[in-house]
Amino acid sequence: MLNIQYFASIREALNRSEEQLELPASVATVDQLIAHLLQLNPHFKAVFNGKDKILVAVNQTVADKNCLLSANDEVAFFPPMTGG
Amino acid sequence: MLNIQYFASIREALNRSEEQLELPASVATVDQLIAHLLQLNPHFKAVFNGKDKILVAVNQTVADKNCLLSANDEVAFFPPMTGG
Amino acid sequence: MISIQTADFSLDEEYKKLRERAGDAGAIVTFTGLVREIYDSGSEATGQLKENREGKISTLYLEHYPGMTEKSLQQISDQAARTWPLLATRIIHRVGQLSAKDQIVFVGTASAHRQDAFESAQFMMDYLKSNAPFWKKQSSESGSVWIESKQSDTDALDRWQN
Amino acid sequence: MISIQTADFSLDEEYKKLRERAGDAGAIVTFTGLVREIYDSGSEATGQLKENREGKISTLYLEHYPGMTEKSLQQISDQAARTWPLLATRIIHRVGQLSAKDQIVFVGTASAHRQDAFESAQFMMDYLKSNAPFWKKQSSESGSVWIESKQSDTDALDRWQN
Repeated sequence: MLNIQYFASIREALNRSEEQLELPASVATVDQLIAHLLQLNPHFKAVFNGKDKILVAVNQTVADKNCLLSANDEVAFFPPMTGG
Repeated sequence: MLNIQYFASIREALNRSEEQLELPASVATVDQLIAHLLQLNPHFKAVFNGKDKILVAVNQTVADKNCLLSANDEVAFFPPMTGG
Repeated sequence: MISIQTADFSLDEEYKKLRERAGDAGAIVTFTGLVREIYDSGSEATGQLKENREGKISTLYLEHYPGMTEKSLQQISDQAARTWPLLATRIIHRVGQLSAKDQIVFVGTASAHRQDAFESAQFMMDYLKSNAPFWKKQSSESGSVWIESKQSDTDALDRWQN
Repeated sequence: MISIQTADFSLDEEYKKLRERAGDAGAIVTFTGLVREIYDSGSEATGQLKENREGKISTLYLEHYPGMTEKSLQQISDQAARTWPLLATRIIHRVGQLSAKDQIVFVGTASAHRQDAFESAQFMMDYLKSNAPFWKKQSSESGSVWIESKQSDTDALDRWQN
């Protein structure tokens, strides 16, 4: 199972902090996962398209949208960091 | 009276920390004061010539050797600073 | 050494521990970040600072990504230790609910020479500001808003990429 | 605010006072300089560091120019306050007899933003190292020697002259 996590403004806008998802056969990359999530839940569209920039981490490392996914990956979506 | 002060390695080499001196008529600048001191006390020669760099302050501000002197100035000689 | 915690920290204790761990250090630099009260919603993004004149106490909520944030801080700390000859480093980042004037972040470095201590502390702070998984949400009487990232923080980080 | 003193100082107290004086600061940077034990006579001039393996405790004697030194520190502090938007600054420099591991110098800055706090603290330290009237004499079993000024400190200072 993919473990998908959402943080900060993304988490609030989607009203969920995580979800489990069987990796669909059609999904090989982060980009394809996003397309799949938008299809599953049309509400995601406003969030993912309205944001200037959404960052992705795969297994707790920032990744780009062509990153390949494996069945049990942890994928996280969040806005640019504002720590310090 | 000129008040002349010596610090750190200069003070130790000359074995004095300060002295008073009537500003001689022949002395208009720091350079001329140094020449005058060397004449007064030949021992100064080894100190002033042996040092790579001696700094001068006139009235507690670092000055160059062409700085003009007045009768009651405070003149100080010291090596490069090593604070901090 | 890194910590992510809701509890406050003591500069005094952290300094003593750095001094103890560092052995023959000549220079110890500390950076403490505090929650400011003068900016309001979105001000960090636009650079427009508006004084909160009515004296409303705003709060800051800090979210992190458990697991990834710890790794990220350890990486920053390791990278600093590889880049500069450091005798000790320390990072503390608070999370959860904070109020104006609270301490939020601590970075400490100890080195033989001041330049290394200064640069590594600055590097770690620049990194924390835009590459560590923390998100700030500011609340005031006018509502709550997630603070947006600043271009200046990305620029600050760019200095170190060469 | 500046002090030249033989007494030790407390980072904790200085930090608390900076935080108090600074009002709505977002960033407080402190630098503490400590007496190291690993260099011996003349080592600063040549860059050759020799470990004091026999464990002899070396001492440091700090001389200053009463009057001029105070003015010089005030000028450094004023110049930093003109160059960066600072909310508070603090300089303490000890004089007299010090031992290995003793605190010797403190610089603290408070500002709205971290960059200003870091840069101004670094500027003041660079200035203190080569433009403030202090002279250090190092003593060990092999004798006493005045520490010579380092080219690297002059170079560090040159950064700010533009």
